[in-house]
Amino acid sequence: MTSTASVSEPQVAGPRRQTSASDRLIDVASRYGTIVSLVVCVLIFSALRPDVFATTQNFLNILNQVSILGIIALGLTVALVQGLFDLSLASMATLGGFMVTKWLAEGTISSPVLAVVLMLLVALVIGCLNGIVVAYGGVSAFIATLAVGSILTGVVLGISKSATILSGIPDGFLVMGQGKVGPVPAPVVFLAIVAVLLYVFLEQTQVGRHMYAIGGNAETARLSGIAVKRYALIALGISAMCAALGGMIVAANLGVGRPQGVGDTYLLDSFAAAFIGASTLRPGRFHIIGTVIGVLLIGVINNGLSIMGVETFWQYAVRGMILLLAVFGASFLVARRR
Amino acid sequence: MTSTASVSEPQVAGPRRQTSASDRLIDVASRYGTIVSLVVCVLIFSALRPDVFATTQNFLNILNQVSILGIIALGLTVALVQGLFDLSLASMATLGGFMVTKWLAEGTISSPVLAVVLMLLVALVIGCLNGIVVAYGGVSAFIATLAVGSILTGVVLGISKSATILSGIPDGFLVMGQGKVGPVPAPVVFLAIVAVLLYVFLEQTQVGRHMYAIGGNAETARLSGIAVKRYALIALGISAMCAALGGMIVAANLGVGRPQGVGDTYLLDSFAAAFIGASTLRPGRFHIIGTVIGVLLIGVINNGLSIMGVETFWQYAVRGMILLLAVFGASFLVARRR
Amino acid sequence: SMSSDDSKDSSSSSTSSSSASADSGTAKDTSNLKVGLVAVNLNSPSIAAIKDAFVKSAEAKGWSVDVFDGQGDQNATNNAADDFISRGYDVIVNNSSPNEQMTGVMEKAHAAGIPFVSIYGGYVDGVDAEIGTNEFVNASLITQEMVNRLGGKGRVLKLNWTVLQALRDRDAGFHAVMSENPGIDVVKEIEVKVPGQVDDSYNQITNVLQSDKDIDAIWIGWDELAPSAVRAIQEAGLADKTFVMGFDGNSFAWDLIRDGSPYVMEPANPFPPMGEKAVQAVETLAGGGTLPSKVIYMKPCLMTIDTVPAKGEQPDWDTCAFFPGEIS
Amino acid sequence: MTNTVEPGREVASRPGTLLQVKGAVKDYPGQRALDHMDFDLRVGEVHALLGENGAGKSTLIKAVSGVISLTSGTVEMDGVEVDVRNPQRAQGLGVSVVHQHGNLVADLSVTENVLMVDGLGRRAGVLVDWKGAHRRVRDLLDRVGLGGLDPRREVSTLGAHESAMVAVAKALASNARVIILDEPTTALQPAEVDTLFGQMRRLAAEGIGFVFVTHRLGEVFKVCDRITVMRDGRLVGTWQSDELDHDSLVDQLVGPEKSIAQDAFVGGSTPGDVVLEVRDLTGDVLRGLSFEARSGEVVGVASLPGEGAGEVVESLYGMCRASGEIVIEGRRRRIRSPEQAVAAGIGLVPRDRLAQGLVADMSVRENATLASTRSFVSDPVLRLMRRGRERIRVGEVMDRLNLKASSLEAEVRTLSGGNQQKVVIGRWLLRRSKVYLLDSPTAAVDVHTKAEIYALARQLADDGAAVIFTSTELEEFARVCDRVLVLHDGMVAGELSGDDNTVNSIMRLSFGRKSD
Ligand SMILES: Nc1ncnc2c1ncn2[C@@H]1O[C@H](COP(=O)(O)OP(=O)(O)OP(=O)(O)O)[C@@H](O)[C@H]1O
Ligand SMILES: Nc1ncnc2c1ncn2[C@@H]1O[C@H](COP(=O)(O)OP(=O)(O)OP(=O)(O)O)[C@@H](O)[C@H]1O
Ligand SMILES: [Mg+2]
Ligand SMILES: [Mg+2]
Repeated sequence: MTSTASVSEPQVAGPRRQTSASDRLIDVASRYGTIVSLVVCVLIFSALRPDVFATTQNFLNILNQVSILGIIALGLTVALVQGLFDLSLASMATLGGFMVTKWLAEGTISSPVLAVVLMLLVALVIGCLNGIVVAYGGVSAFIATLAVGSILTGVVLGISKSATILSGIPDGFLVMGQGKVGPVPAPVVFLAIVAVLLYVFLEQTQVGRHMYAIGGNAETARLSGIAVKRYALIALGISAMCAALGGMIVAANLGVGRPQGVGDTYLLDSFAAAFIGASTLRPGRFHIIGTVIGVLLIGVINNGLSIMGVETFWQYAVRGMILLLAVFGASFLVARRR
Repeated sequence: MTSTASVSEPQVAGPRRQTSASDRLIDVASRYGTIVSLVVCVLIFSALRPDVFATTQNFLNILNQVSILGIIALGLTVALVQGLFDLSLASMATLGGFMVTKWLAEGTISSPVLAVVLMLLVALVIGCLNGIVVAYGGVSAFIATLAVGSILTGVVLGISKSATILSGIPDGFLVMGQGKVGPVPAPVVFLAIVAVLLYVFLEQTQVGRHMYAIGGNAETARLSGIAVKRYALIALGISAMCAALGGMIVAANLGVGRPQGVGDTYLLDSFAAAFIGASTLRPGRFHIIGTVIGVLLIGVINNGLSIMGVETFWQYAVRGMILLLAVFGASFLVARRR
Repeated sequence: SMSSDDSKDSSSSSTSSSSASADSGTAKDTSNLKVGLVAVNLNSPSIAAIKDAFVKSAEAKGWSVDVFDGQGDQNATNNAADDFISRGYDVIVNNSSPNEQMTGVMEKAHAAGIPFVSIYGGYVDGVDAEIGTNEFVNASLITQEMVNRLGGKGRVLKLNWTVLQALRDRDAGFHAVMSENPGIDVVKEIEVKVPGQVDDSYNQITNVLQSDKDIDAIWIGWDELAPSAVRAIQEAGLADKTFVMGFDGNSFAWDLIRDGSPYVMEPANPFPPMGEKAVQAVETLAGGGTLPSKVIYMKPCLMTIDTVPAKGEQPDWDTCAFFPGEIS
Repeated sequence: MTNTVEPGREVASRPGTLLQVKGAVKDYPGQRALDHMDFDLRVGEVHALLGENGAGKSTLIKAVSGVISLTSGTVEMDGVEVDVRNPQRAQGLGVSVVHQHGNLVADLSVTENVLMVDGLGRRAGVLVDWKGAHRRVRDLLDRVGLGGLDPRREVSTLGAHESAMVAVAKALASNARVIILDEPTTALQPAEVDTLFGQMRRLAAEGIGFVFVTHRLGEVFKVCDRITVMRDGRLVGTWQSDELDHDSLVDQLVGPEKSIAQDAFVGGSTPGDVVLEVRDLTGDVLRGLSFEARSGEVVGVASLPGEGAGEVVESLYGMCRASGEIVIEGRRRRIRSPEQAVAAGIGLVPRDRLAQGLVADMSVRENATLASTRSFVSDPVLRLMRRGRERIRVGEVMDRLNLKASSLEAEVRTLSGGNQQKVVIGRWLLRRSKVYLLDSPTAAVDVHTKAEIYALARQLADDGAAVIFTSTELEEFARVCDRVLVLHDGMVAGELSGDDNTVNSIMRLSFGRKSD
């Protein structure tokens, strides 16, 4: 049995032979389909309304428009990496925006920073509860988070007695949604921070690595000694924190604490963004850069169509068609590949 | 390897050894957890409000109230058997209800039966288009149906100019939602018919069994010569038809054709019902009887809480908690089982 | 600044307020204004009616109007308004978003010297002109009419969704009247679940009527719930006993009134004239003038089986009756 | 790789060529899986298709059965060129396959699986005729020696060997003229293999042609008429089976540049300290099992299926509930989960590589470091992964294991079976495990890699670990293990070592008979 040691081929033997050109084209198209769609959309809108669409101002505006969706969708991405659908994020966002404004308006907490941090912690706890139900209760994340979402909806309505918080919200909080850093709106800054943090978290840290392993094959991860269950808590905790952050930025931007409906606007779109992302660059996997591209695609389509003054019903229809084309372009080629 | 020929013991078949009593208890609890929860809910509500809740009249009322959710959720179940999330069912339901009332109110079609059948065919075609995008375009059903849903929303808004249709709807159509067969409301009859048809379809026909095969392992099904792609069309077609039927019954029940929001009401609840169903009787699998139980559980909770006069915010919260308990009871035991 | 007390005056004088621009001393050219109109959701027929009227009337004056539809996303709506401001539009018009949620936008508009005109957004400080209706007053009047129809005695069921400010105002009107009418028994106040309001209201009313047939009237916060209420009443066999009243002015609700269903009356808000009125306000403000009142309350029309217009037609918003007393 | 022409020895009774593949080429991105491959199958023969992992056997089979389409080349049935565009078409042509992976749907009943290709049969035009279906399936199960099996049972409740036979029954279900079996015996027990071979010969006599893929060369000479060997997607040659013997076949398989030491086991170094001590292990089957394993030892654990060997692995690794004491390097360890087992210094090379051993779409590097991420983090707080260090350490270990992969960043699913197995072993080397549980590590692995794995098992022990080894191929125990514990009815029936360690004595003990 010693003879194998003598085999001295270079360890890293490249692909056996050349890939054909068409193979490579398909590969590229499937990875970059959504990005190409994004670029094409930008080009078309720029060509049609160069004066309005293709301005720095408008690009900042697009970023501003998508920032909340982006923050929520990025958190969701962490949960989806492990295959966990988080449907509680809608009411989590509502709760986040409402509770902070309530605390600040009623003076329970006077420091906006403290209030925001506290709310993030509350969200983390709720997200972890989601995770406990999923990991230790064995309930599918879909139904667990749906149920928890219903509970949260009830809690906010109960606490608020359905009343919107209008006055007494300090400027120090509003700046979170209305402020600017140079020319860049504050929500965009938050989006960038969340994107970078979660990118590093998922791609560069041990915990992120383990999450991808669990998402890829939970049984293998378990047999490799990873404490699989714990990671559902972390993932749903992060997802909840991002949702709450998004909700707080909405509240700061609007200057009111609404007791209902804040998050629902973003629920399906955040899933859409993450799923678009999962057909980008690394087909079949959820990842931060993909989600960012998905969010931008949705943002550019919405902004472009509304700048063009397209009628509302056309906006819905065209948006659906562009989405379809963007993802279709990618996946069609992947499917043909086998 | 030559000596083995002599071994002639009977093949070891069947479970290795006796199941222990506790194993069997766990098994029963996990299969019947949601059913037990349903019964417990009924008993509690009956005890608290015997005069109102526990009446034949009210049980028919509950059935009537869940019938539309039920029809939509049952259709969705067929799609979920193959792992296909159908998010277009919300706008499909809206489209169904609106188009039929429009045709009938404007006299484009004078026969209600004809209009309903035509609408079902339209739904079938749209569902099949969903299926084509998913199966042949390789787009994930989630994003494909989301996009198609957006297109449909746009189409209804465009056609309706956002206006609701109320007058000119013939009684022959309204009977679909308001009629009775003996003491049984027409929507309940439709629910029963859909449930029986889809039960037979999924459990007792070759196509249905193939769907389960595909849901269990699509690659194996494909290797076994099942024309896998075709089944996505069938499943999403059925799902779309059920959604449209549900939408038409809504329209007939209230006598209005609404251009938006009809189906959205049922979107998450129908998923909830199907997921509850998937933790009933056959843990981990979507099936018709399970979905029926999920629908009933949701219906009983909603009705019971409303009859008890519980405040709305409590209704949200308690509903979430009961859902959690119902599914938790089942799954907790399953999880412990390994 | 103006308090909302002034508004009562303006509501009665609103028909004549269009001449206000005349007194402006430093008149600017208003012949080709660039208006940015933001709407939170143009799917709503009333919001769309306001927009259509505004755009039509503005374009008749040679202005250009850019419309943004937030499709339900208030945050995106605000951002769009900010964007209009930074792109140098002459006027920002808010179509139906609650103004209290747009204070940040107003500040930016003022900083840029741009007037902020609002239609049906509820008056708050910082609005240069609010064209709307006084929901508290309207609700009080129509609720009183309900009491009158009941002869001061009866059992009433109320459904509302108090998350929206306009609906809270109506709620306040309801309670104000109820507190003065001890003969009316409010059986139950139901907070409707939104979304899903149409189905929820149907189910909840059905559940109530199942055990309690002695309901004389149902008060609903907005007329989207009317078909549900009507259907639940009919199904309970109470069509001859129980009546329903609501608010807003959707055409399908008028259909119900016209058909003699249990839905008997509502104040219809004059959405199309609001759009036109807003154009006049914009013209005044952009021309450098001032309005006599920042709040312009428009008068709704009372819709009953006697006053409801023929199908497909609009009431005569200027001359229609509001108080039931005006009818006869 | 010299003679592609096979000296004709035509038998009059089976003249026809049933299936012929000419010049088959299949390109995958980055790789050519088939390279002008030729193959033919005659009426009534059993034809072995052999080659190392990744040689292209499964690819050829998939091309013939319509699962994939060829880049170029032709397929002929009865001398007529056919277009096998999809599996349905292949079935129409009478080709039936047991694919290597994914042959059964675990959620469905035996009946539904067996009749998946053929259809369940209908009653009254629409509804499934369950009675008839079960009856047909019972007959088929009878034929493959599973007479007592209830066809209504869910496949997920079957043992591995039962599933394998059900898969064969599924292939027999349709009236096929060509039956292709891609490694059907991997999970089979010897007796079942014989049952299968009996069926194959019977059906071959009726004129059906079999293509049979296996890595167990003994089986080849037992049942096959002809042998085709392929390497790197190309044809090496086709022979009558009596033209080759075991050694010459191995030479053809591995090619001229590699050679395999015939006698792998040269006896271990003298065992060192006790590393693993198991006392009174009691579980579902086990009834108070005690044994120890020393550093430098490879200890085999053998039993009939379900009689304890599997449970030893599972309970040592915390995958099932068992009572008893586990002591590792003198420390008593509580092992209730794999996490605790890993923490205690145990590493598992699971039987089902794809389902339990690998994250298929992660890279070699990431798979290898999965159990030892902690030693690559930058600091205890941020825990950034130091990829550079990972690459170096994984590179070292994989060098040692002689891994063949296009790069350490290649997705592990693109590796051949044997190389995938090395990645799993490498994972535990990186973790510096003290006890290795090798649970059938050579399943579905080619001869050459098998030899490498035997050597690795030895090497792990020589490096100071204790190795627990199981296998479904009994002669492996003799090749690798210092001693073998044979379990019967949950207890040790005997321990074999040295010259006693033979297939026969293992088998005798496992049936509860004392060794002579
Ligand atoms: N879908 C695929 N994409 C890319 N490469 C593939 C794919 N399927 C197989 N290959 C490659 O094609 C080659 C032949 O694979 P194949 O499965 O036919 O080997 P095999 O002879 O059956 O090996 P084994 O004995 O391990 O089953 C291998 O190098 C494999 O990595
Ligand atoms: N004929 C045989 N005689 C002795 N041992 C055998 C025989 N066949 C297989 N074995 C041994 O059986 C073990 C694996 O069998 P298998 O995994 O199917 O059973 P098990 O693991 O005990 O069952 P389970 O996994 O259901 O608990 C190996 O150690 C193998 O050596
Ligand atoms: Mg193979
Ligand atoms: Mg086993």
